[in-house]
Amino acid sequence: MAELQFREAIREAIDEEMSQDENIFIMGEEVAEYDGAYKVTEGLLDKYGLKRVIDTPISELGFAGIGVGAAMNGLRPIVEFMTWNFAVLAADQILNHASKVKYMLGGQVSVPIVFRGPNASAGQLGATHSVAYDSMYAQFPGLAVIYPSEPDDAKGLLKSAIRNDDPVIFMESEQMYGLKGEVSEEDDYTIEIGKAKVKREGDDVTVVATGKMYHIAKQAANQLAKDDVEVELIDPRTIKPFDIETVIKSVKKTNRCVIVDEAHPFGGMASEAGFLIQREAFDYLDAPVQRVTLPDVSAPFSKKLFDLWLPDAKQVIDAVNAVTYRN
Amino acid sequence: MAELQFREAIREAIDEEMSQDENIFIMGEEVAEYDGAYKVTEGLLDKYGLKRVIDTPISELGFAGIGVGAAMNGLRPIVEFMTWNFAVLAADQILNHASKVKYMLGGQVSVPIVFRGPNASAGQLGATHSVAYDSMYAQFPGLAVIYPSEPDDAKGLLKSAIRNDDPVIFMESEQMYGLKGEVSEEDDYTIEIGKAKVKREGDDVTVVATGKMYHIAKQAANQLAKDDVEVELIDPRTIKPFDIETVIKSVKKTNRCVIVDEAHPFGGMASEAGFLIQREAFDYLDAPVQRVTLPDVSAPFSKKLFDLWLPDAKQVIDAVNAVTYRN
Amino acid sequence: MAKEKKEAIFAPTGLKNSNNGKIDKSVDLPDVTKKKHDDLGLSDEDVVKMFELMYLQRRFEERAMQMYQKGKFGGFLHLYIGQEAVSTGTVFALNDDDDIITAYRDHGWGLVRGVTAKEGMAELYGKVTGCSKGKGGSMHFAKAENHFWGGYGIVGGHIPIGGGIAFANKYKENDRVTACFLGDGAVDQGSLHETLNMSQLWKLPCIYVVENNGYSMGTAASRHTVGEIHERAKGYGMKSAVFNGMDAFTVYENMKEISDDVRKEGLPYFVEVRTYRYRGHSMSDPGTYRTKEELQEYQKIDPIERMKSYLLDEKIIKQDKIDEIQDGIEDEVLEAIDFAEESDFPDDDALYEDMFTGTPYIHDKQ
Amino acid sequence: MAKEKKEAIFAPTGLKNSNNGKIDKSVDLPDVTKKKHDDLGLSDEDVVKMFELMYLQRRFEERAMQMYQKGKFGGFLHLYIGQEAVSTGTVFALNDDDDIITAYRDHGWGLVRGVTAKEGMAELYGKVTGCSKGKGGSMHFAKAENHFWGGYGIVGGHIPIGGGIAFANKYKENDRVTACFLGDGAVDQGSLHETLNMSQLWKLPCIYVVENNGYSMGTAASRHTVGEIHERAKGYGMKSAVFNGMDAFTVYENMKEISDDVRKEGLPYFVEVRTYRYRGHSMSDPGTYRTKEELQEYQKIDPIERMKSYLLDEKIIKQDKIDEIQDGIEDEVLEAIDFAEESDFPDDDALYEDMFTGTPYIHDKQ
Ligand SMILES: Cc1ncc(C[n+]2csc(CCOP(=O)(O)OP(=O)(O)O)c2C)c(N)n1
Ligand SMILES: Cc1ncc(C[n+]2csc(CCOP(=O)(O)OP(=O)(O)O)c2C)c(N)n1
Ligand SMILES: [Mg+2]
Ligand SMILES: [Mg+2]
Repeated sequence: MAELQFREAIREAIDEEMSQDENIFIMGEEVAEYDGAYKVTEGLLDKYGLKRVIDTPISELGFAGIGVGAAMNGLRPIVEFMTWNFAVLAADQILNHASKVKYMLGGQVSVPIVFRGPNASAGQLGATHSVAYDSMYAQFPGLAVIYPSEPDDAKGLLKSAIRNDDPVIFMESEQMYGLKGEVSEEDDYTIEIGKAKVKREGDDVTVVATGKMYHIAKQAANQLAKDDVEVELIDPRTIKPFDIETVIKSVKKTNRCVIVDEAHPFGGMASEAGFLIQREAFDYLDAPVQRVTLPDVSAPFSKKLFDLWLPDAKQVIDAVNAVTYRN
Repeated sequence: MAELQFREAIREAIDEEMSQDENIFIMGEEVAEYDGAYKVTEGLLDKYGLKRVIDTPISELGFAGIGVGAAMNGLRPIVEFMTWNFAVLAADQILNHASKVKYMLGGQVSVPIVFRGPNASAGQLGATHSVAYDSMYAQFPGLAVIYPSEPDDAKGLLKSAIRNDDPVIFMESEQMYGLKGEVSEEDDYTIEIGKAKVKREGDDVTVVATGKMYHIAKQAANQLAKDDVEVELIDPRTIKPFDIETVIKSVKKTNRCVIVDEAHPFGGMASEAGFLIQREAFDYLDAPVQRVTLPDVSAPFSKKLFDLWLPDAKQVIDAVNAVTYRN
Repeated sequence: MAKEKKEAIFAPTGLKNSNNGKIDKSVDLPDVTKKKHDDLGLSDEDVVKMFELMYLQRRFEERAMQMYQKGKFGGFLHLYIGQEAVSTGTVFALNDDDDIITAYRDHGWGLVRGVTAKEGMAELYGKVTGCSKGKGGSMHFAKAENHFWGGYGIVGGHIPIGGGIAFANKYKENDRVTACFLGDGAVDQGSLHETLNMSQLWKLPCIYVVENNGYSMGTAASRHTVGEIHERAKGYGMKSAVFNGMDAFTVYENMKEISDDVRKEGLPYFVEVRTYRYRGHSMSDPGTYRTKEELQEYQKIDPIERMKSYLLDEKIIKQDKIDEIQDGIEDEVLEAIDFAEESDFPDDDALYEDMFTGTPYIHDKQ
Repeated sequence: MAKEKKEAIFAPTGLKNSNNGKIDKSVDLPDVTKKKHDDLGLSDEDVVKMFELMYLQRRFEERAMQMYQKGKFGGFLHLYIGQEAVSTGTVFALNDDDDIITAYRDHGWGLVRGVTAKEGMAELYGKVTGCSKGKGGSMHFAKAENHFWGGYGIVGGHIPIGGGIAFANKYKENDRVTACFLGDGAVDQGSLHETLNMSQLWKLPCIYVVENNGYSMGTAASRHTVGEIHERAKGYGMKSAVFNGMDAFTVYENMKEISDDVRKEGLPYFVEVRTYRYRGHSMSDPGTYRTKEELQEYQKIDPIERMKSYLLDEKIIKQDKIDEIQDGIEDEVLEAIDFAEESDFPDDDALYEDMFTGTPYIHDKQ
């Protein structure tokens, strides 16, 4: 195992894949000469040259669409959005084209493309730079949505995403790029898309969380362990396909579940998973499924308000207390 | 009561509001000289003139943004999208601007704007013209989302939407424009945004459905009544604010619930409502909440596949049978 | 500096609000080429083939319209009738492995690029034998193996995709040129601007061709877009051209020259082809936004009639051969209808097929 | 027609990949105006006020930068330093009730339109006394009552909003002109194209001004956008101008003429102002995409130094008065810092406030 930063794990995945398939290229704002706004693509231009590492204008709709067309015509683009907040401008290409072209042409084309970049908030960047978009994309057929929490997951899943023959939404976090973690040194290390990972075993309550929220949930789990509440912590890693089987299996053991979601409450991963759990494990639940999410307000700038806004370990503990009737 | 088509009810709402507030104008593709792609705005140009009924180029992002700016600067725009599928191009203006500007400027401006147009599928129009977007917009703070099922609701709610001082997403259905229904002739008839309506009372099972799906659910309810299963049919009418109280009250009576949703399954209104019901009425539920939705595939063109794709009364009946353990 | 006040007006007025009941002709046609077919390097057979192709498109759509009106199939039906010289001149000008992509008015494009009448008609009927297996319908004809990447329903949505196809060709250094066709209405979409800028900046071998048929649905071009469309290229320093699209030779001559230039220079081109659609935008269009006289003026210069006269005048073929061709095509179209009628709908399972190339994933499949 | 093969390259190369370690200067400055202030109709007091305003912007940001580096507040901090002549010349040229909107590099714009140093600094600190109650931070300065509609963080997102503000002014026939400022990077967004087309078509009284400061983050203008920016107007038949933005008089003269024209003719204008930002894109920018020499060249023609010399040369005020002004502004900024430090953060309840003007609705509030 090597200790890598999250950004390094992502870079390794891109690098390894690019080195073994000429048809892979990466494009996005500042990915080349600037080495990436968050240094994820550092060094790739030097290694792969101007043909395969391409700076784009600020034209999210346009370059996403160029990516889709290039994918249809035999290439395997990795399209970086500086953040997913800006990708809203490209939504038409992702929702109306990348995810649908194959089906509407009766299977005649494939769109092997990865759209990636940081998701959700990154500190005090205000309302327009802080939204978690994973659940939004998961609503639409044809898109895989990956939002890993640790470098190892990021590397293995991104390699699989790049090899995937259909469009993948891959989400990262500005705030996690510097996070270090052990990463497998296995040759050609890939992780199957759509498999949750039980990252901590426990009998008392199932907690589901990915991305930044996984780390919040982990804090809460450590805290709760001191009170002898043993959390089974599941990181779905991919929002879609969502590995509900792994979650249900755990809930059948713990009989209680809390979902932590970085999105606003309405229709996020938490509500989807919660709905499925009550349907599939109805007779096993000793308490209703609870969720911890952002409130239904936009991101405020002010540090004080921002800290209130973002879910924290205390809220997770409260929710666990609720489902375990400890409060 | 007057019998009106759905499109007429919408037109009356717009007409009545425009006649009493000079600052209201309507713009969109083909709304003026063509009398509306679906004849919703027929006659408005003749009545209100070129200043207030405005044909736009096919520039969804641009004219949505012009609407937002005009709203900030004192007008009350009604922006028609030919369908919500095309509004994906304007998502940045709706999600990153209309819904957020007020908050991020500390309350200095208001954005009293209505974005409206037909939602979801309208027969065999294929993958890019058939998506239900109500739940997507409901995910984001600051947006009210209305999706009525009957002319009376449409009129009363659209009038309220136009008077609302914040952005409203108002969704219709091409396939319901010709649907006739009794509409209140009350002077200045408005309906409060965010109030569900119990449209049929029953003790056996609560069914929640709006928009086109309301009519499917109603068919199912009529069918089930023949078998002595009395459905309490609730039309939320607004997806957001979602009137969960009314639903919970009903579920506490019937102890069973089926939600019919025109969206794909992941994170739609059905999953949100289902989540809330299990949380708020956990001890009252005699069966898990079930949902009927589109499958997680894009809309096919072929009539045969399309009919398979769209939820129908049979599926609703099956779901009711499941929650009532009749199968 | 006070200016005279009159009621503010935004969008320019159209037929309905013009004073004299007339509007300026919605498209002004540049002159057609004076060259004969052999000057253009076209053989007699080529010209006959051009005629056949144009006539096939025409009859295919006329019959499709009848079937639609009889309720044989649903969905939208946007007819290309009147614009056939554009598709036909273009496919002759391009190499067979050059790439073509267009919007939803795509039947003609399919037919000139190898979608058979049968495959096309079956697609309209939503049958499994359709070119897109019945999944796409009228708006999504395609024949990817013949480098026709299909029709697209989101106005402007396929423009960057066209750029992307060209991007891949440049990446693979295969010398293929891409031709991306769009309507005058699509000119107003931001995607065009973004794509033109990147295409010029990145030197993509792509021709962006606006088929200016005078209207975006019910809105005359001058009511939705400012200036002359081909002049949009100026802001990007992109080469541009404007020419008459009611004559297949003119289209051929220009598209040949342009595609040669793009192939050689590796730089994009922006083209406005002036043409006219005879039918409504789609089948439900009452057409009150234009005068009957305007329509008739264009019908008088019908590209198919023109080609027929040319064939006769130049004595390439005689009337009886023309009749024979026409009858043959008529049969072909009628057979296509029979074929479509008799073909099967897709299996139920097809609902879940063709979503994925790799591992399929359907959330919460019941 | 086979062309010589060399490896395909897409984006133009920058400093890092250029052969000689030099790139063309990223912006070429047109000449400054030769007119003196009185020729331009500016009084001595106006010029002094211009100097004060520019100096205020400069010192406000220099101090803000220090505070940021000390960790006093978080978020992004995009400094306007170097570009102050643009904001300053503009507000003098416009009427006070003309509307201004800009992107996230907005501190200067706030300060020239009545956001006080205190309100501005408090906003950076996220305090309730900030111009946007601490909800917006650096990117969302605004003073709507003074017709400054704010700073916006989505590149290109505020362009149609600017058009909409102008739309409402035309609708209300109030003779106000809107000036919508955007960066050279924003020129590549589709929203610009859509807005320009509609503005010309609908005759909106709006000036779209590109502050071309040579770079979009680390990308030189010539690497992200083709041709000369001001020439984009050509495709729309829109009036356009390009001028030097390193001199407040030049900005004033041009913006005055242009705003007069827009007010009189009721037609939009597209403007490129060439300027330069001295600091990195934001605080985390290492700046390796440009040479030190290039930066120094622009610093040599600093607009504030130029104005100072002008004041002295023209004997409008003496050095001691200049010192006094500078000291006064220094105090104002330091007081603003104290004010920001001492101000309260918003109440917890504020999290839920300012989302709605009408009935508030928070889904599933816990
Ligand atoms: C983004 C988007 N907006 C609106 C529509 C509805 N619509 C379909 S075709 C059309 C007119 C397009 O006209 P033009 O581009 O000139 O093509 P033509 O129909 O003349 O071939 C409109 C408004 C759409 N399909 N997509
Ligand atoms: C839609 C969008 N894409 C990307 C970004 C990230 N971003 C912020 S500023 C910027 C550069 C903009 O440059 P320019 O328009 O020239 O303005 P300047 O910074 O020079 O004032 C980028 C890429 C963004 N905020 N919004
Ligand atoms: Mg057209
Ligand atoms: Mg710039």
